[in-house]
Amino acid sequence: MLVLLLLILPVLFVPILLLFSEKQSKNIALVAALTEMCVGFFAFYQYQINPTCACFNWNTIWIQNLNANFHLQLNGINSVLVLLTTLIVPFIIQSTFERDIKNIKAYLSLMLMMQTALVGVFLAQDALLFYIFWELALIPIYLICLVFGGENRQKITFKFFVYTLFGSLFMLLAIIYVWIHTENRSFDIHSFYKAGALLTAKEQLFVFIAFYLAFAIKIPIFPLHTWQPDTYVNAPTQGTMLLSGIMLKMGTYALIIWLIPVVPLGWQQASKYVIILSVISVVYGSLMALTQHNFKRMLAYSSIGHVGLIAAGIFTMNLQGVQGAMYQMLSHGINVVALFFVCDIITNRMKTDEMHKLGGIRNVSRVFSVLFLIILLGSVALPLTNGFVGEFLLLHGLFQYNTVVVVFAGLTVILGALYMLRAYQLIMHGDTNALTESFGVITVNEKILLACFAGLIIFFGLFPNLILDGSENQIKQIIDHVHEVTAMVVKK
Amino acid sequence: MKELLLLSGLGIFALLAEMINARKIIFPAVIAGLCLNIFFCLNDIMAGNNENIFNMLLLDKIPLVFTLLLSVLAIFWFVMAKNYFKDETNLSDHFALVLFSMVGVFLLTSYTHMSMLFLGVEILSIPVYVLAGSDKRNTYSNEAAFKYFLLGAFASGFLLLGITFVYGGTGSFNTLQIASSSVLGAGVSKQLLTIGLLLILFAMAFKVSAVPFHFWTPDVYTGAPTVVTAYMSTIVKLGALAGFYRLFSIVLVFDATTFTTTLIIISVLTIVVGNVIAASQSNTKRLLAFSSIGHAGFVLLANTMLSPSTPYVVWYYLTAYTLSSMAAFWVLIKLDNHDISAFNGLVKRNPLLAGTMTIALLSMAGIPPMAGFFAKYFVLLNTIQNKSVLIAVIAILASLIGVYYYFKIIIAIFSGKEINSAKIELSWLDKIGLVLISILIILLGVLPDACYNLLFR
Amino acid sequence: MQQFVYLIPLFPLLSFVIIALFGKSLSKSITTFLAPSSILASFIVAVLIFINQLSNNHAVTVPVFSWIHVGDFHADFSFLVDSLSILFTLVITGVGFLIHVYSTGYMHDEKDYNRYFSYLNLFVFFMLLLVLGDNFLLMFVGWEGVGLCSYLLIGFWFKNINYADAAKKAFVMNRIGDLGFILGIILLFGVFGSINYHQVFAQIGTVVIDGKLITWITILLFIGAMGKSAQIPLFTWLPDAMAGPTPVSALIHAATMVTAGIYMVARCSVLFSLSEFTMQFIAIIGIATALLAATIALFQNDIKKVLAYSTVSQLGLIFVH
Amino acid sequence: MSGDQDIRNMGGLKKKMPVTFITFLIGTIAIAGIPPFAGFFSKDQMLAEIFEHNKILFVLALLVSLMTAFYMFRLFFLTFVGEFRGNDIVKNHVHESPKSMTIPLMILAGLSVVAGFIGFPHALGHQLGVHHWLDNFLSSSVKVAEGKMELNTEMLLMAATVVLILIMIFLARFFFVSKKQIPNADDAPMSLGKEIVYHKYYIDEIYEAIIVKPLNRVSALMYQFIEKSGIDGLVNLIGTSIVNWSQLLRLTQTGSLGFYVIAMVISIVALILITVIKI
Repeated sequence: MLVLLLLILPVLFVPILLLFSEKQSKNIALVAALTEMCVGFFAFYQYQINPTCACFNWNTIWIQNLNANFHLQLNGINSVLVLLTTLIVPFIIQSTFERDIKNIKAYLSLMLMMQTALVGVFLAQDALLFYIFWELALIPIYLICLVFGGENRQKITFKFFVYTLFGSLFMLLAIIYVWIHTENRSFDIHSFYKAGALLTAKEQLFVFIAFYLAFAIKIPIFPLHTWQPDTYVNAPTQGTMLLSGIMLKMGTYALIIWLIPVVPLGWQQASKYVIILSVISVVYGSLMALTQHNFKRMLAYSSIGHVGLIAAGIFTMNLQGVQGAMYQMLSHGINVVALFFVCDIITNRMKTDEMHKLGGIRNVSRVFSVLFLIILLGSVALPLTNGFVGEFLLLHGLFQYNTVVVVFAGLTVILGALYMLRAYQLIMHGDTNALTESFGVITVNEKILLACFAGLIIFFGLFPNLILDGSENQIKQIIDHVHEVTAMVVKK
Repeated sequence: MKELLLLSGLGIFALLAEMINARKIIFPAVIAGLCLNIFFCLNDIMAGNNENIFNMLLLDKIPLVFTLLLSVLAIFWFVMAKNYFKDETNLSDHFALVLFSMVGVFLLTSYTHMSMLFLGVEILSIPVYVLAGSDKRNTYSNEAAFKYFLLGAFASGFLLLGITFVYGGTGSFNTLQIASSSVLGAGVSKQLLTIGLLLILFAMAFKVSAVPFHFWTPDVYTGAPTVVTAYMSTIVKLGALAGFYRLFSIVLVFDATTFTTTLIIISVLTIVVGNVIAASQSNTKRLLAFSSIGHAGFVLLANTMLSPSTPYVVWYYLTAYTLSSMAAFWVLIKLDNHDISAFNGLVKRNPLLAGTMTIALLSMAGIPPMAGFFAKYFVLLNTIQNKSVLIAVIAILASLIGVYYYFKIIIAIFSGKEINSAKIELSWLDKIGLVLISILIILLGVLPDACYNLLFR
Repeated sequence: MQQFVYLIPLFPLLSFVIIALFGKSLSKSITTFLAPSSILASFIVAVLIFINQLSNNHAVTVPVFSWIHVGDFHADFSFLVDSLSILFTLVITGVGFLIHVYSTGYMHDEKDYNRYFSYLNLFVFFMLLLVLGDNFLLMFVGWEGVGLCSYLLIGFWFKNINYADAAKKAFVMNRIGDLGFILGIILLFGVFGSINYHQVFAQIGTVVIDGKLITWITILLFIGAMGKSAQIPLFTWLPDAMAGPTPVSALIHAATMVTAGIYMVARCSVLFSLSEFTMQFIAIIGIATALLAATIALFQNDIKKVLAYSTVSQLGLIFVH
Repeated sequence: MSGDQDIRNMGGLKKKMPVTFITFLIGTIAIAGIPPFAGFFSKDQMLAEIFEHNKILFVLALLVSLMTAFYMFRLFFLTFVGEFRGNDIVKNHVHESPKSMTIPLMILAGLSVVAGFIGFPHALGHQLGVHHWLDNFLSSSVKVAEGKMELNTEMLLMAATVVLILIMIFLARFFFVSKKQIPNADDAPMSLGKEIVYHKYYIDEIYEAIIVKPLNRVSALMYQFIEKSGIDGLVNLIGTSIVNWSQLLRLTQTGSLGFYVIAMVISIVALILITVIKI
C-alpha cells in the first residue's frame, strides 16, 4: 500500500492545486511535495528496519493477455532513488517561489505529474510498466520545456523529445524480444533475468545494444549527448533541475536493474566499449565545460562528465563501482540541482548567464558566495562532501576493472576543479562591474534553499553509509547473478 | 442479420423522413438507432451467436466487434457532423448516403462470399464518391470526387477481374474454400488463383490506400469537405481494412509463402512512404491524410504477421487509430483552417480542443498512455514474434518520423504565437463528444485488454 | 589521555564553525580570542598526549565514527596516536597557534577579519586530520582539505584577479598530485586489501608482494607529495601562492602544508624503502627541485618569492634525504 | 611595509624594525645552516647521509646549501642593511609591528635555535635520545646510514660545510653591503643565462604554452568542430535529411490522374513479378 501511496500522492494533489488561486498554488504544490517527501523518508526508513514488509509490494494484474502486472516494489536500490526524487522535488518547487512564472498552476501540476512518473519508473518491477512510466515521464517534462522554456525552445525541446523517444523505442523492441523468450510470457523482472540469461550470446548483444541506446541517450553518454546542453540551457530552471537531477538517473538506474542483469553476456561482450564511451564522455564533457562562456551550458557539460563516470562505474559490475554509482546518483542529483539553482539566482538578477559579463559578486553577497562555494566543492568532489564518496568509490570500482581506464576517468578530478573554479572565479571574483553591482543580497527563501543544499552536501559526505548500507545487499545479488551467468558460459 | 437490417432501415428512414417532413427527428433517430445497434452487437457478442446468412455473410464474433466499433464511430461522426449538415438543403440525402455506406462497411466486415465483397466495396464507395463532391461550389471538392471516382472505378475493375480469375481457378466464391483450395483442391489452377488473389489484393490495397495505390488519398482527402474527410479516414478506412483482413487472414493461413513477401513489401512501403511524405506537409488535412496512409500500413503489417491474436491486434489498432483520427478531425473542423499555423496558441483559445488534439496526436504518435501506443505495441509484438526484427526496426523508425509531424502541431498548440486570439465556443454536444473520445483513447491505452476480455474471450 | 585525541582537531573545527556561522555578528575581539585559543587548547591537549606518549610509546587508535563501508572496503574516521603523528601535531598546533597570534596583529585592520580566521582555523583542522588519521583516505581528506584552505587563503583578496588566479593555480596543481595520491590509495587497497596504516604495514615482511606494484604505489603516492610539497614539476604554484596574506604564506607555504608531503613519505617510509626505484626517483626529483629553486632564488627581488623558492629548495633537499 | 614586497625598495630597515631584524637574522642563519641553529643540524645530518649514499648527489646538495646561504643573506643585507631605497612616504610609514606579531616571531626564532637539536646529528646527539624516540617508529624501515660513518668523516664534512657557507655569507656581504650593489630594474639588459634564471627558467610560460593554452585551444576547437559541426551536425543532418526525402517523395503527388494511373500500373506489374516469379 505504501508504494502505491508513494506513486499516486503527487498526482492526487493536482486537482486540488488546480482549484486554488495562482498565488496559493505554489504553497499547495509545496505541501504536496513535502507530504510526498515525508512518505518517501518514512518508506526509506521503514525499509531499512523491515525490508520484508508487505507494504513495499503492490502487485495486481494489469494486462492479462500479455501477462503484464501492475507491480511496484520498493527495494534496496530504488529506495535510494525514490528518496532522491522525493527529496529533490520540494526544492525544485520551492525554487519557483519569488519567481514570476506565467501559468504557474499548469507548471506545478506538470511537475507533480512528472514526479509520479519518475517514482513509477523507479518502483516498477514489470518491464512493460517500467516502459510506460519511462515514456510517461517524457510528456510532462517536454511540455514544461516547450511551454515555459527559453527562446529557441521549440526546435530544441523537440530534438530532445525525438532523440529520447528514438532510444526508448529501441528499448521497447528489446523488451518485446526478451518477453517472447520468457518462460511463461511474463514481464516480471525476474523472469526477464531468467529469460535474458538463456539467450544466445549474439542475441544478448543485440538486446544489450537496443537497451543501451535508450539509456545512453537519457543519461546521456557520448556521442549521444548533443540534445542535452541545448535542452538544459533552454529549459526553464525547474525543468533543467528535473532533467538533470532526477530524470537522467532513470537511465543510470535502468543500467543497473534492466540492462546488465537481463543480458549478462551482452554486458560481458560490450562492457569494454561502453566503459570506454563512458570514460570518453567524462573527459569530453569536462573539456567542453572548460571552454564554455555560458554558465548554464557549462553546468550541462559538467553534468555529462559526471554521469559518464557513474555509467562507467556501473558497467564495471563490481561492488565498489555500482555502489559508488548509486551514491553518486544521489549526490549528483543534489549537487546539480543546487548548481542550477545558483545559476537561476544569478540569471534572475543579472538577466544573463554569460560568465564573462559577470564578476565580483562575492563582494556584494557574501552568504551567496559561501554557499555557492560549498555546493561547487560538492560537485568538485572534495572530501567530506557527498561528491567525494561517490567519485572515490567509482574510481575504485573502475580501477578494479582496468587500471588504464581509471587514469583517464580520474582526469575528472583535475578538470572538474579547473572548470568549476574557473566559473567561480569568473562569476564571483574580481571587482564588481556595472552589472554585478546591482546584484544585491539573496533573499531569505534563496538562502534557506542554498543552505539546505549545502547542509545536505556535507551531511551526505559524512554519513554515506546511511544510503550505501541499504542498497548493498541487492546490488551484491545482481552482481552475483551477472557473474554467475557469465561464468557458466565460460565453463561451457 | 438484425444489424444489417437496422443500418439499412435507418438509411431508408432518413430518405423517407424528408418526404414526411420529419427532418428534425432524423438526427435523434439515427443516434438512437446506432445505440440500438451497439446493443445488438454487444448482445450477440455476449451470447456468442454465430449467424450464417445464406453462406454470404458470417456473423461471428469478429464481424460483430467491428460493427460495434463502426456504430460507436458513427455516433461520434454524426455528432461531429451535425452542424455541418444543418445548412444543407438536402440533409436527409446525406444522412442516407452515410448510412448506406455503413452498410457497405458492415458487409465488408462479415462477407464469406466474393459477391458480398464486391457489393460491400461498391456500397461503401459510391456514397463516398458523392459525399466527396458534396461541396458543390468548391472546385477542389469536385476534383476530389472526380479523381476518387475514376481511380475507384479502376480499382473496382481489378476487383471484379480478380474475382473472376479466382472463380476460374477454383470454381468457388466462398472465401474459405478459395483459400483452402490452394493446398487441398484438386483441379485447381494455382496460377489463376494467385493472379486473381493478387488482383483482389491490389483493389483492396487501393481502398485502404496502401502504397503504391495511395496516390488518390491526399488529393481526395484535401479536396473533400472536412467532415467527409473525417468520415473517409475513419469509417471508410475501417471498412476497407476489415474487408482486407477478412480475406487475407484466411489466404495467408493457407498460402503464406506466396503472399507474405508481397504483403510485407506493401505494408512496409506504406508505413515508410506515408510517414515520410507527411513530414513535410504544412496543411493539417493533407498531413492527416498521409498519416492515415502510414497507419494503414501498420494494420496491413498486423495482417501479415499472423498470430492467434491478430484479430484483436487489427481491431485494437483500428479502434485506437479511428478514435484518435476522429478526435483530430473534430478539432480541425472546429478550427476551420487547415494550415498548421491555425493551431498556434490553441491552448489559450480553447483548452479542451487543445487537450483533445494533443491526446489524439500523442495517441497517433504511439506514446503511452494513449491507445495508440498499445496499438503499435501489439503490431510490433507480432512482427518480432514472426522473427522480423528488421521490419520492426523500420516500423519504429517510421513511427518516429510520425512523431516529428504530429509534434509540429503539438508545438504549435502549446507554444506558437496565435494569429487569431479569439476564443472558440463549443456547443455542449461537442464538449461531451470531445471529452468522451479523449477518455476513451486514454482508457483504451491504460487498460488495453479490457476490450479483449469483454469482446473476444 | 590518548583517547582524547579527537579533541585536538575538534577545537579548531568548533571555532571555525562558530566564526563561520556567526561571522557577521561576531565582533573582532571575540574572534581574536576564540581563534588562537582554540588552537592553543589543541596544543595543550597535544602536549599532554605527547608527554603521555613519551612514557608509554604505543600506537593507539581512537575510532570516532565509521565513514565509508562498501563490501570489504572500510574507511573510518579514527585517529592514530603514535610518535610520528603526535610530533607533527605538536608542530602544527604550536606553529599554528603562533601564527594565529601573529595574524591578530597582522590582519588587524582587515575588513574581513573573521573570514580570515575562519579559514585559518579550518586549515589547522584539516592539517590535524591529515596527520592524525589512521588510514590513507583520512589522510587524503586532510590533504584535500588543506588544499581547499590554501585556495581560500591565497585568494583571500579575491578582488585582485591575479591573486584569485594564483589561488586557482595552487588548487589545480595540488589536484594533479591528488589524483596520483588517490590512485595510489586505490592501488594500495588492491594490493593490501586495506587502507589502514596498521593493517598495511603489518603485511610488509609477512606477505610477499610484487615489487612492481609497490613501486607503482609509492610513485603514485609520491606524485601526491609532489603536488603538496611543491616538487618538480608541480612547484610553480608555491611562489605564486605568496599572493595571500603573509602569515598565511608562513603557515601554509613554509611551515605546515608543504610538510604534508614529508609527513606522508615518513608515514609510508616502510613502503617507500621497499622500492629502490622510488627512492632514486624521489632523490632525483628532490635534488632537481632544490637546484632549480635555489638558482631562481638567487636573482629574485620579491622578498616573499625568495622565501618561497627557498622553501621549495629546502623541501627538495629533504626529499633527497 | 605597506604591501610592497620588492627588496629593491627596501634597505636599512634595521633601525626601523629592530625586533623583526633580529628574528629575521636568526631565521636566515638557521636556513643558511650555521651552528648551532636548527638548519645546521638538520642540514648537516642530511648532507652526511647523502654523502654516504651518493657522492654526486652530495655535491649537488652542497651546492644547493651554499646557494641558499648566499641568497638568504643577499635578501637579508638588501632588506635590513644600508640605506632605505623606497620613497619617503613609505619611509616615514615603516614601523615596528605590534606585540602580538613580534612575540610569536621571537618564539619562532627561539624555536629555530632550539629545535635543531631534535634532529641532532648522530655524531653528537645519540645521548639525548630524542632522535631515537622517533626511530622507534622508523626502525622497521630505513635506518640507512646508521652509525656506519666514521665520526671523523662527519666532523670533517661538517667543518667544511660551515666554512663554505661562511664564505658565501661574506660574498653576499661583499656584494650587497660593501659594494652596495642593488639588483637591476626588471627591464635592464641582462645576460641570456641570467635572463633565463631571472624569469624562473620560463617554466610558468612553458606550462602555459604546452599545457594550459593547448588545453584551452583543444577544447575550444573540439567544441567547434567535433561537438557542434561534428556530432550535433550529424544528428541534425539526420533530421533535415528526412525532411529532404519527404520533400522529394512529395513530388510524386503531382495531382495528375494520368501519372497516378501509370505509377499504379507499373507498381502492379512489379508486384505481380515479385509474387509470381519471385524475383
